[in-house]
Amino acid sequence: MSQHYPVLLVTVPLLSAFIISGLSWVKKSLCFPVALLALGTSVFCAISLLFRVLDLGIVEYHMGGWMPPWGIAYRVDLLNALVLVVVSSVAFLNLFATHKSVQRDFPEKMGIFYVLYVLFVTGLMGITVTGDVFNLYVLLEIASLTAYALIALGQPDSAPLASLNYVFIGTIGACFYLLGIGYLYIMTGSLNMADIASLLPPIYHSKAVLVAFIFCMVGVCIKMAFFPLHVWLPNAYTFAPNPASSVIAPLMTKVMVYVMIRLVFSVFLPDFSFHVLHIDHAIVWLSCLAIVMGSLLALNQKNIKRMLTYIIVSEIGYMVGGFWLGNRLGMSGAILHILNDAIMTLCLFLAVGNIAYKIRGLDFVHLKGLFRKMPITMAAFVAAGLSVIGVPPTCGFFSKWYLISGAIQAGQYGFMVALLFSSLVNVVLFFRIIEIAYFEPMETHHRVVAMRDVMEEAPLTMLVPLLIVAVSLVAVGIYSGNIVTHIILPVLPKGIG
Amino acid sequence: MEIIHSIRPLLAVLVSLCAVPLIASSRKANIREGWTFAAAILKFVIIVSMLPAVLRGSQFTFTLWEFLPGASIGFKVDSLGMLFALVASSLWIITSAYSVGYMRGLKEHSQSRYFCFFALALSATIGVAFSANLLTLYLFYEMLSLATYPLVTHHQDQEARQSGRKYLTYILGTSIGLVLPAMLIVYHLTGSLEFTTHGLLAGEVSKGLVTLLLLMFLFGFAKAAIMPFHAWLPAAMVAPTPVSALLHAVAVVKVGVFSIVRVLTGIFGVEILSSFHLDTVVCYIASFTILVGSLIALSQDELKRRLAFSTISQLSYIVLGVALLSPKGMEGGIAHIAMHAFGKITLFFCAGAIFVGTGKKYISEMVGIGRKMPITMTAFFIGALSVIGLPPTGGFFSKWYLVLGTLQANQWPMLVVLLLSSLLNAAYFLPVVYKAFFCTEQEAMFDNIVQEGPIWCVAPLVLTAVISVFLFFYPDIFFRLAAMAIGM
Amino acid sequence: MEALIHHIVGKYNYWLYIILMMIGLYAMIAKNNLIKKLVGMNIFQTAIILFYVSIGCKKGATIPILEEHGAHMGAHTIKVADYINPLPHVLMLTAIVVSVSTFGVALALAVKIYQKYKTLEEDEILMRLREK
Amino acid sequence: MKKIGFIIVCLSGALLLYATQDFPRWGDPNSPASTHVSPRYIQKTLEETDVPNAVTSILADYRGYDTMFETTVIFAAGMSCLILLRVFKRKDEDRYYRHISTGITLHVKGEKTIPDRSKEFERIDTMWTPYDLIIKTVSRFLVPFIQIFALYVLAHGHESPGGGFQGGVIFGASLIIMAIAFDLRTAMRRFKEKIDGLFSALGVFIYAGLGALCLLLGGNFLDYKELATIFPFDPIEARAYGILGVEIGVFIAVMAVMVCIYVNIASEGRLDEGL
Repeated sequence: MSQHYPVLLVTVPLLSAFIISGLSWVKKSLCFPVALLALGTSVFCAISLLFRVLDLGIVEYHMGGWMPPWGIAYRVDLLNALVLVVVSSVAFLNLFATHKSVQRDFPEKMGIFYVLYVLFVTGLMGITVTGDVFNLYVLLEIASLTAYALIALGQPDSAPLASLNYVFIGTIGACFYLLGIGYLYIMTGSLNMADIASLLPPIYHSKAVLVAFIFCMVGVCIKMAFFPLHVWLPNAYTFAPNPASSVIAPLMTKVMVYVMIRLVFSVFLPDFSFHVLHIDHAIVWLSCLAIVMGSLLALNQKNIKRMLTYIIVSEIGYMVGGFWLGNRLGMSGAILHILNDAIMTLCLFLAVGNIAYKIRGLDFVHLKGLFRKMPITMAAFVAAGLSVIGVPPTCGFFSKWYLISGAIQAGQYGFMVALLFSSLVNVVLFFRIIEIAYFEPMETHHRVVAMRDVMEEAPLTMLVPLLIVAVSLVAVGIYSGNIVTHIILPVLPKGIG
Repeated sequence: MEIIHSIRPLLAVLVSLCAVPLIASSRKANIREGWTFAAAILKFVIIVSMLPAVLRGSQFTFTLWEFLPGASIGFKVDSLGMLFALVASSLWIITSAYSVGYMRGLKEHSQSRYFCFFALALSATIGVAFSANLLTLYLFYEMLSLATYPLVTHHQDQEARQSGRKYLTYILGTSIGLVLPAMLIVYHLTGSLEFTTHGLLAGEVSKGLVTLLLLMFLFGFAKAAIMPFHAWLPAAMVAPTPVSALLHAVAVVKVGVFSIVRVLTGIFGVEILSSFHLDTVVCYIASFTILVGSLIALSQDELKRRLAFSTISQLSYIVLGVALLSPKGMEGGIAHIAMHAFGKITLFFCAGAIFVGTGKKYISEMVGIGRKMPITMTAFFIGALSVIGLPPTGGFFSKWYLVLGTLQANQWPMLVVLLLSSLLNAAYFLPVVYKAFFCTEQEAMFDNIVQEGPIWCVAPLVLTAVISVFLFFYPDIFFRLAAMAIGM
Repeated sequence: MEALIHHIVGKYNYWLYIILMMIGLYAMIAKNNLIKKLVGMNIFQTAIILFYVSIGCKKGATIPILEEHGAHMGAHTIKVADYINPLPHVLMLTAIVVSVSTFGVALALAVKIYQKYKTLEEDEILMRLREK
Repeated sequence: MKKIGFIIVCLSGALLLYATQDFPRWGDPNSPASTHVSPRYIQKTLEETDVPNAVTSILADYRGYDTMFETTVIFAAGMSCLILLRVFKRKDEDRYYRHISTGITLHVKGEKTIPDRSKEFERIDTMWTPYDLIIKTVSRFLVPFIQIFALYVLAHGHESPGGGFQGGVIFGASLIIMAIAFDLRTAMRRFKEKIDGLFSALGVFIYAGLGALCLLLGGNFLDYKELATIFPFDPIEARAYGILGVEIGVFIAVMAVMVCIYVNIASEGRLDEGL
C-alpha cells in the first residue's frame, strides 16, 4: 500500500467528503467522526510519505497508469512532503479543536460544513502533491470554491460581500494562472511540470514565456494576498466563521507560497527566474513594502482577528522576499517559514476561536480581563505572539534567523530592516492586546481583591489541540536546524549559492 | 585548562524552571514559598558545587542542542559566569525571604504569579550567566525580559501599565532591533557564535564594521542601561521592592552588563578593541553615563528612583572597567558586579522595609526615620558606603581596582570621572543617612519609638549588610574569579 | 504596416480573445453592480476558454473522433494532422465546469447579499455598512 | 477605480498581445501544442482505450484524474449553494392557496397553513402564479424526450460528442423545466431534496470509488484495466467500460447538482416557491 500514499492522502478525504455528504442526510452525528478519521488517515499518509521520500528520494505516482506527460503524475519531493504534513496536520488539529463551535454555530448544516471543510483540505493537498500544472488549477479551484462558501458562512452582515469580493479577485487570480499555463502550453505543448521544465530552456528568451511567467506569478500572488494584491484577505478572513478561518488562514496563503516556489523550482527553473530575468531585487523590495505596510495596517486595527489578518499579509512578505533573495539561506528561511507561519497562525486563530466561543465580539474592548478569565488560552496566544515577534526558542525566531542571514548574505539590508521593523511592530501589536487583557479590569489602585472564581475556560476539546499547537511552536523551533538540514536544504536546486 | 562535560549547568538553569508549575499549583501560601526556597537553595547548592572546580581553572560545558553548526544552545561555566551566578543565586535565597515579608506585609494580590515569574526570571539569569555562545545568551536574555514584565507591572494599575510599556519598548526594542541583527552579522562573518578567549572577530573585519557592531551590542543590551537607553530602569521602579532589589539592582541590569562584558571579551576580543582604539570610545560612553546618572540621582526625591539612577551610573563602572582593557581595571569592573550587588540590594531592601513599615516613598518624608528604624537605617548606611566605595565595605576594593586600572591604562580622564562620581555618590547618599539620624526634634517626622519592619524584611537586609562588610575582609573569592576571568 | 496586418490576420484568434478578456476584466474591476461584475467574470472566463480552444485548432482538420474504419487499420494509418488537438477541449471542459460552479456560488452569494440589503449596487451596500 | 481598472486592463491586454508575437499562427498543425503531447492521444486512443472519441478518452482516462476533481468542483458548488442559502427553519410568511374545484384563492397569514398535500387546496406562489396550459402541456410532453436524449448523450459519449457532463446537464435541465413550467413544489415532489443530495454525493462517489477500486485491485488509482480482473473484459475493453462507469457517475452528479443549485437560488433556500 505504501506506494499509494501520494494518492491516498488526497482521495481518502475526497471519498470521505461524499460519505459525509450522504450521512448529512441520514445520520448527522456520524459526520464528524468520519471527517476526523479521513483527515487522520491523511496525516498518517503524509507523515509516512515524508519518511518514504527521506528514504527513497523522489516518489512518483502515475494516475491511471499513464506515463507523464500524457497522464497526470504526482511527483513528491521533500518540499511537497513537508508542506503536505503541515497541511494535513493543521487541518486535522483544527477539525478536532473546532468541533464544539461548529456544533454550536451550524447545528443544521454541520454535515455540509464538514463536507466543504474536507474538500478544502483535499484541494490544498492536491495542489501540493501534484506534478501537473493544469491539475493544480482544478484543485486550486476546489480549494477556493469551498473557501468562498466557508467564509460566507460567517458574520451575516459582511461575510457574503467579503466572500463575493474574494470570488471576484480570486477568480482573476486563478484565471491569470490559467492564462499563464495556457501560454506555456502553446509554447511547449505540455502540461507536466517536469516536461515543461525540460522543454523551456531553449526558448527562455521568448516573449511568450516571459508573459507566461508574469501571469502565473501575478495569479499566484493574488491568491496568496501579496501586497498590494491583498485587499480581499482582511475582510474575508475577519468575517469568516472561526472554525473556518482557523483552517483557511494558516493554510491557503501558505500553500500558494508553496505553489510559487514550486513554479520557480520545477517549471520555470531557478536559472530562468533568477538569471534570465532580473526581477529578484524588485520582488524583494516589493516584499519589504508588503512587510512594512502589513505591519502598519495591522497597527491600525481595533479588532483582534482583523489585526491577525494584516499580520498574515506581512508574513507573506517574509516568505516571498526570503525566497527571492535567491540564496540558500533565504530560501530555507522562506520554506521553513511556511511551516512555522502555519503553526503560528493556527495557534493564534485557535486561541481567537476559543475567545470567541466564550466572549461575543473580538474587538479590543471585549478582551478586558481575559488573562483571569481564560488563562490557558491566553498563554497559548502569548506563546504564538512571541513566535510571531521572533523570540527564541519559538519557531518564529528561527525562520527569522534564516531570513535575516539570507538578507545579509545577499546584501539586501533593506529586507533585513523591514524584518526587524515588523518584529518591533509585532511587539507593539501583541503587547497592546496583552496589556488590555492583563490590566483592564484593574481600575482601582493597587491591591485588588482576588477574582479566582471568574475563570471560565473553553471546553477541554478546544484547549488540548491549542496546547498541542502551542507546544509544537517550541518543538518545531528546537528542531528547525534538523528540518532545514535534512528536509529543506536537499530540495534547493544545485545552482543556488 | 580542564573541560568537564557535565549536566550541572543545565540543572542549575532548570531548577527554578521546574519549580514554576509547582509554585503555580500550590494552594497554600506556605507550601508555595516552600517550593521557592527549595528551588533557590537547590540552585545555590548546584552552583556552589561547581565552584571548587572552576576555581581550579576548569570549565563545565554542556551542549543541549546544536541548532546550526556554530550556533547551538550550549552552556559553559567559566569564572566570569560563575561569579555572576554565585551572586545572583545567593541573593535569590535572601530575596525570597524578603519577598515573603514584603508581599505578606502589604497583602499584595496574585502572589502565586509573582513567585512563578520570579523563579522564571532567575532561570533566565543563570542561563545568561552560563551561556556558552551568543545565541544561548540571546535566548535567555529575551526570556528574562519577558519574565520580568509581569513582575514590573505587578500592581496592574495605570502607572504600572505605562512603565511596563516603557520597559518593553526599551528592552525588546533594542534587543530585537540591534542585538539580533548584530548577532546575525557576526554569524555571517565568522560562521560561529561561541565565546572564545581571544574574540571571535579577531582579524576578520574592517574597523567601520567593528565599530558599528560594537555600538549595536553596547546599546542593544539596554538592560545595562547605558544612556540614552536607561529610561526604563527608573520606570521599572513601580514594581514591588523585592523585584527592584533583586532584578533591577542585580539580576536584570547585571545581565545587561554581563552580556556586554561577554561580547567585548568573547566576541570582539581585547586585541581588536585596542588595535582599533575602540576601548576609548566605550570608556567615554560609559563615563558619560556615570556622571550624568549620578547628577540626575542627586535631584531625585523618591528613594527608589534615586537608587535607580545610582544603579545606572554604577553599571557603567563595570563597563568602564572592562573597557579600560588594563588587567586591574577589568578585574575591578568584574568584581564590581558582585560588590555593587550586595551593596545595592541592601539599599533596596531598606527602601522596601521603610515602605512596608511606614508607607513612605520620598526622601523628604524620611527625616528622622533613623530613630524609628535604626537597624534598617544602619544597614542603609553600610550599603551606601559600599556603593560609594568606602571602607569597611566590599565596594571599596572594586573601586580601588578601577582606579588602579585607569592608571594602568593611562586613562587619566577616567580617573577624574571615577573620583568625581564617587563624590557625587556620597553627595546623594549621605544626606539621606544624615537626615535619618541627625535631626532636631522639630524636624523629625517620626515618633521616637523603635518600630522596625517585619522580621522577614529586616533579617535579609541585615544579612546583606553584613555580607557587604564581610566582603571587605574576605573579598578573595570574587577577585580570584575576576582575575581568572581576564586570564591572569 | 504589412507585417502588422499579417500579424493581426494570422493571429486574429488571439486578438479576439484578448479584447474579450479586457472587456470582462474591466467589467469586473470597474462596474458597480455586483451582477454586472459577475457577468464580467463570465466574459473573462469565456475569453480564456476561447483562447484555449483556438490553440487546439488545426487548419483542415476535423473533430477528434476517429472514423470507424480507421479503427481496424491500426495506429500508423491515423494521420494526426487530420484531427484537431483534443487536449485543449478536454481542459476547457474542465474550465467551463469550473466557471459554471464559480458562477453558481457567486450567484448564491449575491442572493444572500440581496436578502440582507435589498440592493446589489456595491456603493450602496458599502454605505449601509459604514452607517452601522 | 474606473481609471485604475482601465489601466490594469490595458496593461494586461498589452502584455498578452506582446506575447502573441512568438505564437504560432492560428491553425498551424506544426505548433508545439499540436505536436508534442496530443498526437499520441489521437493515434493511440483506439488502441489503448477502445474509444474512438479522443476527447472522451482523454477526459475520462488519460486525464481522468482532472475530471474527477472537476466533478468534485461541481459537487462543491452544489454543497456551497446548499449551505449558503438553505434555511431549514420555516419562517412565518404569508401563503396563497387555490381551492381546486372553485379556483378561489386563499391568502393565509402567519403560522396557519393548509397541508401542502391537501386534496382540495393547492398551494400557489405569492408573486407569480404559473398557470399556463400550453407551457405545462408542452413541457409535460417534452420532458421525457429530453431525458431520453440526455441518456443517449451519455451512452454515446464514446462514439460522438457527448458524455456525462453534457448528458447530466441536459437531464438536469429537464427537471428544471418542470420546476419552471409547473412550480418548484411539483418538481421537488418528484425529485426530493434528500434524494438530490444523496445523488450528488453518489455520482462523484462512483467516480472516485471506481478509481479506488482499481487501486484495491492492485493497479494505480483510476487504472481501469485492473477492472478486467473482476469483470469479464479484456484490459482494453475494461478501459472503455471504466470510462462509461465514470461517465455515469459524472452524469448523476451533474444532474443532481444542477437541480440543487437551481432550486436553492430560485427559492432563496426555502424550496417552496420561486422561479
